[in-house]
Amino acid sequence: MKNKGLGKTITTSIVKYKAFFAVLVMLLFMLFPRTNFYSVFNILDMLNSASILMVVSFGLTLVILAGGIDLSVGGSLVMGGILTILSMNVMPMWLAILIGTLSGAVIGTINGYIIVYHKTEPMIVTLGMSIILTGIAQELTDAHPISAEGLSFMMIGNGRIFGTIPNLVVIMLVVFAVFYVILRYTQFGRNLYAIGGDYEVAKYSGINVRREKAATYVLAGMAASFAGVLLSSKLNSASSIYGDQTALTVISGIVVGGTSLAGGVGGVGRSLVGLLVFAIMENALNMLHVDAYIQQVIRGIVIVAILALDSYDRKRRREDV
Amino acid sequence: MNKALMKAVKEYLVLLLVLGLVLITAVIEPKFITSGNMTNIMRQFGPLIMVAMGMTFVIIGGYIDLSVAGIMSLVAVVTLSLIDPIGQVGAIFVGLLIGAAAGFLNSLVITRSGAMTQAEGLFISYGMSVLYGGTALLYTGGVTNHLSYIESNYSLFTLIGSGTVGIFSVSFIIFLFLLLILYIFQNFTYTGRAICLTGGNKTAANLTGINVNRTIIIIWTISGFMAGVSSIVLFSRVTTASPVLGKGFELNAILAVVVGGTSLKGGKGSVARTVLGAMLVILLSNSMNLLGVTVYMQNVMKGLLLILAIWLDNLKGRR
Amino acid sequence: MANKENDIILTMTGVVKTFPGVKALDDVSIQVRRGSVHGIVGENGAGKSTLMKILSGVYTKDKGTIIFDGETIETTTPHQAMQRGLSIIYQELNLVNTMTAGENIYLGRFSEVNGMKGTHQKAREALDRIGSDIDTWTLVQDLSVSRKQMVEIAKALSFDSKLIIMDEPSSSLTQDEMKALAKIINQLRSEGISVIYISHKLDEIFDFCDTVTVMRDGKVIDTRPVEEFTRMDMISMMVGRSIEKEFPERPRKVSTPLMEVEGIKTKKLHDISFTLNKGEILGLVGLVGAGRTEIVRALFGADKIKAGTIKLDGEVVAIRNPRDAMKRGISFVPEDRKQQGLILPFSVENNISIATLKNLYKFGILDKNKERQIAEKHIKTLKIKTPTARTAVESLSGGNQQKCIIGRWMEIQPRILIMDEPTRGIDVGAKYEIYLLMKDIVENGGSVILISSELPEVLNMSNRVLTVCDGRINGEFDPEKASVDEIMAKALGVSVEGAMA
Amino acid sequence: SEQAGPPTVAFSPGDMANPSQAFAAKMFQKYGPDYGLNVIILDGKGDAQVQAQTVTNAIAQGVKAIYVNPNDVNAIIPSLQQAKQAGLIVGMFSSDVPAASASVRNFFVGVNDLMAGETAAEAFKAAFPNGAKVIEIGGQAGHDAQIKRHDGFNKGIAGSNITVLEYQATQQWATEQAMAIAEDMITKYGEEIDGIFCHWDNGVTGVANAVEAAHLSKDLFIVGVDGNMAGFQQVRDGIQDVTVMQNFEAQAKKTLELTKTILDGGTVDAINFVPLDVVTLKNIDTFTPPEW
Ligand SMILES: Nc1ncnc2c1ncn2[C@@H]1O[C@H](COP(=O)(O)OP(=O)(O)OP(=O)(O)O)[C@@H](O)[C@H]1O
Ligand SMILES: Nc1ncnc2c1ncn2[C@@H]1O[C@H](COP(=O)(O)OP(=O)(O)OP(=O)(O)O)[C@@H](O)[C@H]1O
Ligand SMILES: [Mg+2]
Ligand SMILES: [Mg+2]
Repeated sequence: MKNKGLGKTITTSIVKYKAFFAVLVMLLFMLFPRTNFYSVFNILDMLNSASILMVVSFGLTLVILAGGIDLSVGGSLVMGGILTILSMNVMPMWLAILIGTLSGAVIGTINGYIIVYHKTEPMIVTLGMSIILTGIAQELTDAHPISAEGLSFMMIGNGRIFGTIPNLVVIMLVVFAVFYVILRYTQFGRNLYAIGGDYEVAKYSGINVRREKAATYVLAGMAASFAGVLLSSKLNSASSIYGDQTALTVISGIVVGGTSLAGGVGGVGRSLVGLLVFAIMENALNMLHVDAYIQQVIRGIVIVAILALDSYDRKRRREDV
Repeated sequence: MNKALMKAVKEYLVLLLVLGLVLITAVIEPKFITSGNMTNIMRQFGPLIMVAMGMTFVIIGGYIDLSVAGIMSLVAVVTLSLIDPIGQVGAIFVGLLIGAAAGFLNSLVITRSGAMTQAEGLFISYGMSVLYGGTALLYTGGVTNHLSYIESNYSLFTLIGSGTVGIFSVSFIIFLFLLLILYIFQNFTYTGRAICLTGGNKTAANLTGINVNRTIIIIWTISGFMAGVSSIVLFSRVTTASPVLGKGFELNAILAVVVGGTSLKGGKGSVARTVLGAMLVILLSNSMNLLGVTVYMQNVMKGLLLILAIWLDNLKGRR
Repeated sequence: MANKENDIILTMTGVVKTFPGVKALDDVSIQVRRGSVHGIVGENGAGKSTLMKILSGVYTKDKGTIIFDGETIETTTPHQAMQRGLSIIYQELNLVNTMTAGENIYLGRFSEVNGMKGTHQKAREALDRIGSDIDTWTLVQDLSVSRKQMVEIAKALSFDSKLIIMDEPSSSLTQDEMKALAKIINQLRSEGISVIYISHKLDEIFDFCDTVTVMRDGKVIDTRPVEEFTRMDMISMMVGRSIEKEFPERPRKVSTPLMEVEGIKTKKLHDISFTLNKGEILGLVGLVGAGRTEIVRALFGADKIKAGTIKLDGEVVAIRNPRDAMKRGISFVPEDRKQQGLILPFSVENNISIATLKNLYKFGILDKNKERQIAEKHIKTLKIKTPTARTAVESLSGGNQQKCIIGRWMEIQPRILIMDEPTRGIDVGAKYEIYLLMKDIVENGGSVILISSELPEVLNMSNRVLTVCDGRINGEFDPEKASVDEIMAKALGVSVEGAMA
Repeated sequence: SEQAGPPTVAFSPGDMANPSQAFAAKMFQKYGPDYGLNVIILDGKGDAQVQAQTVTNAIAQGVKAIYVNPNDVNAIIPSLQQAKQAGLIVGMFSSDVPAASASVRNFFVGVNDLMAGETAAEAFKAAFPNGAKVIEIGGQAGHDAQIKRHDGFNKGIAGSNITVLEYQATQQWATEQAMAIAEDMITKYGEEIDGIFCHWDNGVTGVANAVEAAHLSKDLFIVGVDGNMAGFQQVRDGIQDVTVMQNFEAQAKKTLELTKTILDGGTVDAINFVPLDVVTLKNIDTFTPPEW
């Protein structure tokens, strides 16, 4: 009976896959100006640069899917890097990396415990946590950047497989696959959709909501601190200020990708595309030599426009039903 | 009664902790309680409380405003640049107008797009903050301006920044005046109640005749306006307007509101409590500075305080 | 049936549960036989849902013992309860809107049924079993309320349960679905599975149940085989006084047209035209999802009107939002009280005063005493069970919450009162009071538009009935003359012959 | 794709929101044409990671040279290594890489912030031959300039009888934060204080306001770093006693000049210090007033 016009179908799918279309439009647009945008080097470089925030986003996506939010991922990222580099002086590198990565798990456990078991507002608890972590990181390093001795650690973040594909891109894809499988094919992953969709219902359906919701914070913390390890390896340095913008940037990307802040809808694939939007945009703006201040204005407009479009889409559907 | 005592402790734990801190500071560092220091506290309090009072309304209405920092820098650079062409009164007027207009623009984006949840509002206002900050940079080309570079008279700014009336600083008087207005507005007027109801349940409020969109517009506009006031008070005080002025104010304002005891769930809260919260935030950093605690540890303390406040809020809610 | 010990599946003795300010359960004892359907009835706030939530592990009891299937249960969680063989359909819909119907049915059992494919296969089987054709891949948010309820039923049945609790499963089922439910319940009984059935619809209680427990004020009043009850004494036990009849005398004060609706179009409605007269109760009949709610939402300004006009007293009025409607004396009791009606964390008095809030300001200052008086008045006349006027409305039972909303609208003395499922989940005593209120309004020259899925209610109260089908008004009936079959056939959109066949 | 016209070079400032770096960027764009170079600006946005990206982005764009004013010297090394390998001329601007990594860049032009700190220390030693008690107010905790100015200052006063009563860094390079710390320190130490070293001239503005409001009986010796408009004005007004000036105009010109030389096949010195100027009321009129 429903007689949707073709035009409407197209609009609807553009709105639904807006991040994907944004990527497409930008890619098409960049065909015209004379830049080196379409060079293997640049495309790989862009992915390489984006991969660290993407790793953060995969963990954070689980938290958001389960109806939470984590503003402390920047802090976990910083701690991961700092602890790895600090430990490397006194123990083998692999152990240091492990410690760095696990630091995020510890942070996530504390977040999860306070948020889930004491039913507190995640936004504020993790905001508080991020402030605390900044303080601890500054204390640990006296607010100085620290760097690792020798080159082996640096190779992880700067090496290339077969001499072409950056290690970081490969690592990011592996992490992506792990999280994709978790969400798609495990009981735990499916439960997260239920928890985010309706917490009470999930609880009444016999899902161990507390444990699983808390687990998302642990995973997010771990992904973030692992990303911190990667970042420190890429920059051969760790510092208390690396995480300042991480949470807001990554969450903007996740939302742009189409994971709902209300929980229950989305996935890591969408987050990947969402972060790609920003990666391409930043790269293209630099390629086009756009003034730094105008870039900031454009960035603001893009964030607002895409988020507003997302809300508008939901409003439209609300009124439809 | 024991139970009543417990409840009171829960209600006022944050306050008690800070009182404890004040006592300890006063003992270790007697200069803490000198009148000079009290004047310091009063001055430092001004810019923060303005933003925090505006933020209170946004939080009661069920949102969080991250755009205040961007608004503050925009207002500061534009106001300063206008003193020469249109005079100080006109500049202040335009500055406040820009603050309110920016808040109004936020609310338009929010109401037009139908962003009804706290998280949606949070991230939209974050984008707006990037936008306002970028505009301020664009406007000045990244240059920091100083009151003394201008040619016309800027006595009003000097008055706001360092003038006193009796023992009170002028900024404190401005604060008292705005507090009175906002307190009455919140507790006794229809719109004040409408804001709470909107924060409690937007759909139901709309279906019972509350003009929800109007309410949303009002709270964001108040917040933008108050950020504008804060910006002018702040740059009068420091006499320079940089395009990054106001950085970090959004966090401290949220801290003040939450520590004061306004619930982040929306619907409940009060500007009077926020005054207490802002006081605590300022006292904390003042006493930490006096005790020689590093900025690193101050961060740790702030974060802990925030978590403690939210945990207590939740205990109160559950009883 | 022999009265042996192992014939009892569930024994609860001396169960007590207190909420702040309310003793929700006071020494409740109930026994449920294996393979029987045990009805529980009682007024709003009697404690029925609370008792069930203790069984299913949502709440913990303060006192008392529970023996389920021979095992004494001290504390339990929803998960443990399910494992023991107890499943429950909660009174409030209990599905994840953002997930598919299939995933909802096997929520939390993804690995038990071998992933996504198994989930949908088994869910299909579960839905087929209750004769429902719902696509397991549809998102629950796209289903109508009645279909959601069917998914819930399928979900409860998909467990290997020994006892299934149904807390008002039928509050918005269509008649066909109702018949399917009846069949399922009979089948469960024959399989030796016990059912606890809670409903305010006494017809269902008499149709389905073997034994019935009547509760009032957190206490068990009596438990008897259903044959030993008459309808009237069940009602009087529930309300604690005797009630003569279920419906008051139909008001007969219909006079000149008050509102004329012409050619209204919205996203879901096509060309809606009708007239509402002064002193009239106008009933809207239709299946859930037919568009009744949309019609009244459009009249109230809650949805955008794309075309058409509304005339009040012969004059065209523009109603663009609820405030416009309220200014013209239109008021609206929505169907979903928690999401659309109440500001849950606010007090009873704040919730009652909202609609007239503007009038409570003298020189811009709120008159709090007056607000309190208004609330107290409605608490008294509507018999709202609440510790105080300052209690948060979220801690009231469903029925009492509904009364708060009604009280709110009574205060504006509406010319047109729109009620969308006003008695859903409301006990008989309270229902009767709501009917009297409706009567009162029309007898004072106002009008009522009534939407209800309970046909007897519409037919007994309305002066005129419109049938709604697929976003259109397709019929008009005089309920005193037309037969139920005729009206239903029209609402279903089939010819009379088709419906009879 | 190779473009006709003048060769393109890129400057990556640490943060265009920082006035000094915005000014340096402006200088590059102003003088680029004089050396036959087309300069593009790639903003580091105050973030070490973003800045590393700007370097690889510059490689992708096929520029001839990249100059970096690093947010974090160590963090920029890996990407500079890539740039060097890709055949770009790499110039460090204002901060140099550690000696061990000297091979990642062709040259360094600038002043060392360590030297700025040391120079500030010298000013105190000169003003207080008999020793003094000072307060140090730092820039944003963790920033390269803050760290180096602090370390340099400490190095400079080591062994002298200048003592630091207390050191407190700010959360951001924000005037009001410097002001708040100054107020609190004056409350705490009052007349004990002989002077204040604040890491940046715009911070000094706040410090000076605090000092003025406190009505101390003696005149405090105030030193800042930058030598910008605010610093000059304050020195002229007698509020600030010394500003340690880094001349961005000269630094930019020198950088462009070195690039030109290399492009023309010449060789250049690896380390090119542009001297820091100590600006006081006495010598202020000998300097060109800064434009930022
Ligand atoms: N979570 C709660 N907190 C406080 N009080 C509650 C809570 N749940 C129920 N109550 C109170 O317990 C009493 C029993 O409520 P319950 O929901 O069990 O009634 P009911 O018999 O199911 O009513 P209805 O027919 O309206 O569904 C009511 O007075 C109600 O206000
Ligand atoms: N049979 C169905 N299959 C799929 N979706 C349906 C079906 N029936 C209804 N829906 C959808 O579910 C939505 C919500 O149903 P809801 O019960 O709110 O409708 P309604 O218009 O309020 O009903 P009424 O006014 O008749 O009570 C409908 O608007 C429709 O989009
Ligand atoms: Mg119930
Ligand atoms: Mg309906």
